[in-house]
Amino acid sequence: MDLNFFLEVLIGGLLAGIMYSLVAIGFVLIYKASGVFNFAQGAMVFFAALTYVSLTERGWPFWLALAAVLALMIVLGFAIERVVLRPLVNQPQITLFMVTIGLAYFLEGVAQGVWGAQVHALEIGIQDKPFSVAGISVSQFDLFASGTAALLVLVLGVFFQKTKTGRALRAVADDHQAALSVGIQLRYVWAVVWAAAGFVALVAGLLWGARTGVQFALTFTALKALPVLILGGFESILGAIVGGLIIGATEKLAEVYIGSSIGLNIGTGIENWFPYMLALAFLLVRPEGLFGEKRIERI
Amino acid sequence: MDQSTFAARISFHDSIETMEVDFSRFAFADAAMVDAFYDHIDQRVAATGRRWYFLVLYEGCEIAPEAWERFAARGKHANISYGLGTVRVHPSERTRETIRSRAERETFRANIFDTRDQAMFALGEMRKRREIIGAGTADAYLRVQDIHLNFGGVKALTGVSFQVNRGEITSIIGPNGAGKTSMINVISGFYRPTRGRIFFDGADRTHLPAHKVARLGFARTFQNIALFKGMTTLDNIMAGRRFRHNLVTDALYLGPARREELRQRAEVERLIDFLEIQAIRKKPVGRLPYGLQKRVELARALAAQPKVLLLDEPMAGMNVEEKEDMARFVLDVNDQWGTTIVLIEHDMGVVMDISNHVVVLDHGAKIAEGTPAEVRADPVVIRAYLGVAH
Amino acid sequence: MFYRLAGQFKSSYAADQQIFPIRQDRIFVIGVMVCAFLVVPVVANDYWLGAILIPFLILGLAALGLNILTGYTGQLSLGTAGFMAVGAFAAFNFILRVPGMPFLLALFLAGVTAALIGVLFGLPSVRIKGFYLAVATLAAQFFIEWVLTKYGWFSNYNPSGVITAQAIEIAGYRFDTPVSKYLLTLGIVAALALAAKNMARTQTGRYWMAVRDMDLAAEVTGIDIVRTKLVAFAVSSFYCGVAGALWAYAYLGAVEPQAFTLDRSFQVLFMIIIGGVGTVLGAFLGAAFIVLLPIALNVAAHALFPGVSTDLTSNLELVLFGALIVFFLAVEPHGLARLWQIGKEKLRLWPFPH
Amino acid sequence: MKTRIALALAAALFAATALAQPKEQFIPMLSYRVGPYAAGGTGFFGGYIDYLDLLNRRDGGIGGVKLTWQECETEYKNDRGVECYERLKKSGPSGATVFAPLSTGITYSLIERATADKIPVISMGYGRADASDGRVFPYVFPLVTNYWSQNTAKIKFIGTKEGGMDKLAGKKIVNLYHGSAYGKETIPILDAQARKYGFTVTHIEVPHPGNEQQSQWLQIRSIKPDWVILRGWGVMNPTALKAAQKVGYRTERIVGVWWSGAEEDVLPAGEAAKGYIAAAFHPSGTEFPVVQEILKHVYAAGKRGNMEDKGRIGQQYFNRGVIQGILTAEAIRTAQAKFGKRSLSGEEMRWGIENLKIDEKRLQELGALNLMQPMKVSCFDHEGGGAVKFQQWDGKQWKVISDWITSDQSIVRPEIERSAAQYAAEKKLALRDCGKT
Repeated sequence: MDLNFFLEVLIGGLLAGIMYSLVAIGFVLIYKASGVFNFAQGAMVFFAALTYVSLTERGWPFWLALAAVLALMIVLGFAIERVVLRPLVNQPQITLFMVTIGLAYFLEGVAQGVWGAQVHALEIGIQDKPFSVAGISVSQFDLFASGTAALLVLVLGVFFQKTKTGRALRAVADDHQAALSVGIQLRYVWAVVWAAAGFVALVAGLLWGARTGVQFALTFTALKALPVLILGGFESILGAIVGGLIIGATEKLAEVYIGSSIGLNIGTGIENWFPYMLALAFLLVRPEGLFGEKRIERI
Repeated sequence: MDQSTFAARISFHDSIETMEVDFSRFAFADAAMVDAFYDHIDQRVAATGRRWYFLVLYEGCEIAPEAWERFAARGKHANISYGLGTVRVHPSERTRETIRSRAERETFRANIFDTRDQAMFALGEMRKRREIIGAGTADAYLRVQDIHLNFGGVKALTGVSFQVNRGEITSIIGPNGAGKTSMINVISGFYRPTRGRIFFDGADRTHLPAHKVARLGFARTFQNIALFKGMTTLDNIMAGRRFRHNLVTDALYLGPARREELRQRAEVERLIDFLEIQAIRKKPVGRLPYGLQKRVELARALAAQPKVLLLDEPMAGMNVEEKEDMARFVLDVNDQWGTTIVLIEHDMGVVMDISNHVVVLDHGAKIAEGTPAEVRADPVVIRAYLGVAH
Repeated sequence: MFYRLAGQFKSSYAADQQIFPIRQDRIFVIGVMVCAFLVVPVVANDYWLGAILIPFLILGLAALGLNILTGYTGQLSLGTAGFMAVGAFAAFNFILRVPGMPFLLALFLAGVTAALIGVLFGLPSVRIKGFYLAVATLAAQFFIEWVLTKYGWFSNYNPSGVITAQAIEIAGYRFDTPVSKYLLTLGIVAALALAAKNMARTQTGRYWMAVRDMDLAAEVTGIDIVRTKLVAFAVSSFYCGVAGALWAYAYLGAVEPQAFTLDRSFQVLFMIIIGGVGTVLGAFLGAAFIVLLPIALNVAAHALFPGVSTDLTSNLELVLFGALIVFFLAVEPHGLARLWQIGKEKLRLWPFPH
Repeated sequence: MKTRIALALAAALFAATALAQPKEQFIPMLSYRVGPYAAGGTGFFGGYIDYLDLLNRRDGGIGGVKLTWQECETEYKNDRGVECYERLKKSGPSGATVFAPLSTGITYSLIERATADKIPVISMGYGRADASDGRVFPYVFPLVTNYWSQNTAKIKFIGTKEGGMDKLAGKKIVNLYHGSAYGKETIPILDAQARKYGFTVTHIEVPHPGNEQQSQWLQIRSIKPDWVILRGWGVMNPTALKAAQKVGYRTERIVGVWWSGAEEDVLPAGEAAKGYIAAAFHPSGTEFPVVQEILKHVYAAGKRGNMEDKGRIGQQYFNRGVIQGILTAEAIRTAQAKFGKRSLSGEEMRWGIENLKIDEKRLQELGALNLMQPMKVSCFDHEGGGAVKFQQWDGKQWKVISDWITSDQSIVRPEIERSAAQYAAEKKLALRDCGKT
């Protein structure tokens, strides 16, 4: 086995995993605060990126477009809380989950209806070119993406720790009832958290869009985030990051090494299910996920 | 010391199945003397070829320290080999303590009385109970031995032992957080104890999963009602019944499946009549008032025709009238079917009224047990309930 | 007025344990069946039979299968389409490789194959619950899709990986017209729906629902949860497998593994959520809603926005579809079956509600 | 409004036995304008409809018969496609003329139905390659070039680039394919050619949807192939080009199929796409007279065509749609010559397609010279063309870099006949005798 090649696969996988984590964080934020498994996160990624790129193509400067999309995502967050979540308080999780799929259709239709079905290039000024470190080539774009992800986690961290709203969010995540009893506006918190997820979607959309182009397929990024979520737990941002790293690295290593070692042709495309199997095997040992809290079943 | 000395101290009262052993003012000087006495007893009993209740008179009996171990071992052996139950009269303070601590460790009842008459009366009660529940021994039906239960670092139960006799109503009481529900959960197989063992009908069943425990003849209700909320009263109770069924015949609903369903339905209807819930048969239980839900839950538990019924606060949250109804049902169940009942209850009045035996837990440990009267008078229990620091 | 229980007394448990204890319900169901078997084939044209009713029935069957698992047993699954694919490809191979294989037997075996695979992928449900389980069933979805695409054997080495359904022949009769295919599908679906209803109202179904409502209580009631869950996985997958085979044989005629993607799983899940979780009727109401709504929207969009570009109308359809789903779930989260039930209760009291 | 919807619903859902309007020819459009493949769908059906619109506006239809059409949204889904087919097949005075669903899956599902209903299906550059054997598939026409023909032309192209087919021996080619039935389809043909010419081919799968290709391209880098054939679909294409850049693989050495060769496939990759080569059975561009005519008659003077975004006129999918329009119209003309200038039935249309002949002279008249290749369809050969051009992306547009390169029918035809015969055997079909028609 060529060690350099192995390391390249490993590092490439870890960095790819960060890209998955970016999407997964959006899921985690919403699930943590409102218990909703938001399948529309992929559609939000698409919606945000398409709106951004369409605005810049119409001549808007970078910062203005960014601010406009951010504002739009915040409005969207509040609108979703008002129109979708509020009537559905206390409904079963599965109903809420299906509602978010309906929401995904809605956002996809709006995005393509308003901006058209055309695909777009998105240049964010960082080329996806390799540079060499000790004989191992690493993509500068991937490093940039990882840096952005780190920054994003940092921003979210500061937001949760330092701001009043952030603390309220954490309180809600810990205990809805208790948070209510100390006077935290649950609805406000939900709206904020959806807006925050919108922000995360924008960041993920820009990075994914720069790599694959801004097109409908951005919605598929949600699928990449799912195994990360099972592994890392639905309620932990740290879990989403670590889960992403593990999934990214193992799926790449599996694709390169396992396929060929079990006698299949190389490049067998096991990447689509391998992460799920991995996560599944992991869950069997630890049903609460990597960072989820073990629940004592009481009765 | 010769055999005639021993023989004089032993008498058999056939009419009340009792062997009276008189240790009063007897001095066991060493282990050999213990052996000699018990060899004699064993011999005598073996000749009868049956089991006996023991009435043991201790007054003034002296046991040399070096003979204690022997005495305990022989006594235990006797109990296991041919005992139906033991009552003890007026042991010395030291003997009393020793018996109590052993009883605690090995989960038998101390049954210590001050006079022979009291002991005889208790013996009568024991016999009566055994008659009610039919043959068998008054040995522990359910025996919980040295149970420890930890959640992570939290100790929910520490070394709890007690026993439940067949056909009796045993109550577990204690302040909030004492570990009562944990105890029930351990018994029903829902929690696996960290340490300790559970015997049922003489067999070790510590490690059985909950559904197998249930199939042994255990049924229970829950503190926070755990009904199948989406189902009707009828379906809830039917689900509690255990009968042979299979997928294919159920799907076809022909012949055997249909007959069996109807037969079971008839059984369930009897329960419905017994608990007076005819009117809510077809109602989804989720929408029933609390008191009725409790009753349906009892019905579901009874549907399995359990040998042991575990009730976790069956009267919690009820008004006086509902409580009386429920207490009546519990007693009726015990009376009509001889079902052994273990019950957690907060209402001391109810506990004292209907229990044969009471076990008191506090902070995960057993602090007392005995008859309702004994427990009520126990200063340790009073302290625990009043929360006085000790 | 007509929906009255007065005067209907049950004198035996047998009468009370009937599949439809209320007389009007019985009459209604019989009426629907007569209509479906006798009137529809005469009245409906090929378009309705071949392009709407057949897919409606088949997806209704799949929804029924998922409802057994998710609605009755409470195990959320996103692998429905995967099990449908197993059914379709199994039926194809049984008929292809076993000479003289009767169609109905092949259909049954396809269901059994799907059931076995379903049990296999249901095993994690022993330890995993809720959304973790849902996401875990995606492993089944993707793995099955991959295997069927990867290994040419399953499609008899068709270069496109597409299986072309053989003609349906039962006892020498060829089912090749929309009417005959409709009747065949209807017969199979009706029989399986009846079986599902029977299972649901006997001890098998009570065990499922007990596990759904309170698995811990079910266990201490003596119900073997593992067994119950696996039985539900098996029955559910059997239904999905048969639905998948019918999808290939009675509807599309040619399918590729990509006909059974995650989108299809979501579609079926929508059917039971919108139709009503844990009811047989709900599966079919939901299927009708989900099958008909996009078509109706498509037809209506052209009429509603005649001057607007088709780009926009197509997207509007999607937007409306999403919005209607959100709206509907917000208004009646318990689904169409609940509405139906409420309607019946109202009718029972009408015109004197007090 | 409500009544209008109700009427429309009723009209669409119940048998559309339209009133006799003798001078109309109805063409159903199974289009898709939402979802992941909407970019292709809007372009293709835009070009298709705009060309038919051009004939109506400029010529008053074909032979005095006005062309009519109706769109039905399939969302690129098989079941929706079948529903649309059933909904539209009886529309128009003489029923639907020809279906062109632009989806392999839908095509498969329509084959038996269309054959039974006697309505032809044109699957231009997709669908069943073996349907080229018209003896087995009388109603299915994979016109112009099928996947297999294209693939042999591609190897020929690579051969010329290497300086002759004999130079291929010992070369290494990677076939990077989409993890779907479509993606796998050329594997056997490539293997056959590898045996024939002595090169080695490694097949690497990219799982759907293909928005992450890290490991595949690292493997490609370690293999160091001389050429990479990109058999992509949708988002897989730009991602592949980006990933190639990331591992430093030269884009001039990547040859895509035509589903990887539209503007939509390279634009998102930006700089990384420069130099990339793709096969095409027609070039992009607005310089062709027929496209100019469309701009003039359909779009000029504030009139509205089917395309929302006029900037996309002349791009790959649009031009492909135009070619679809030309083929449809020419087939109608051919059939009208035989059956008269009236509304044609599907069966008559089938005859028209099967006897379609478009030579250079006719292409000149149509204003489509160099846009498409001359064609001759026959009962025996439902493909009718088989040649491919190659074009290279210069960062802004596609530049044609080869002449028409013909396919290697010595490899393709036997494979088609073998596969078609297997289908016929499975279905117990008798071969049509082409001598008679």
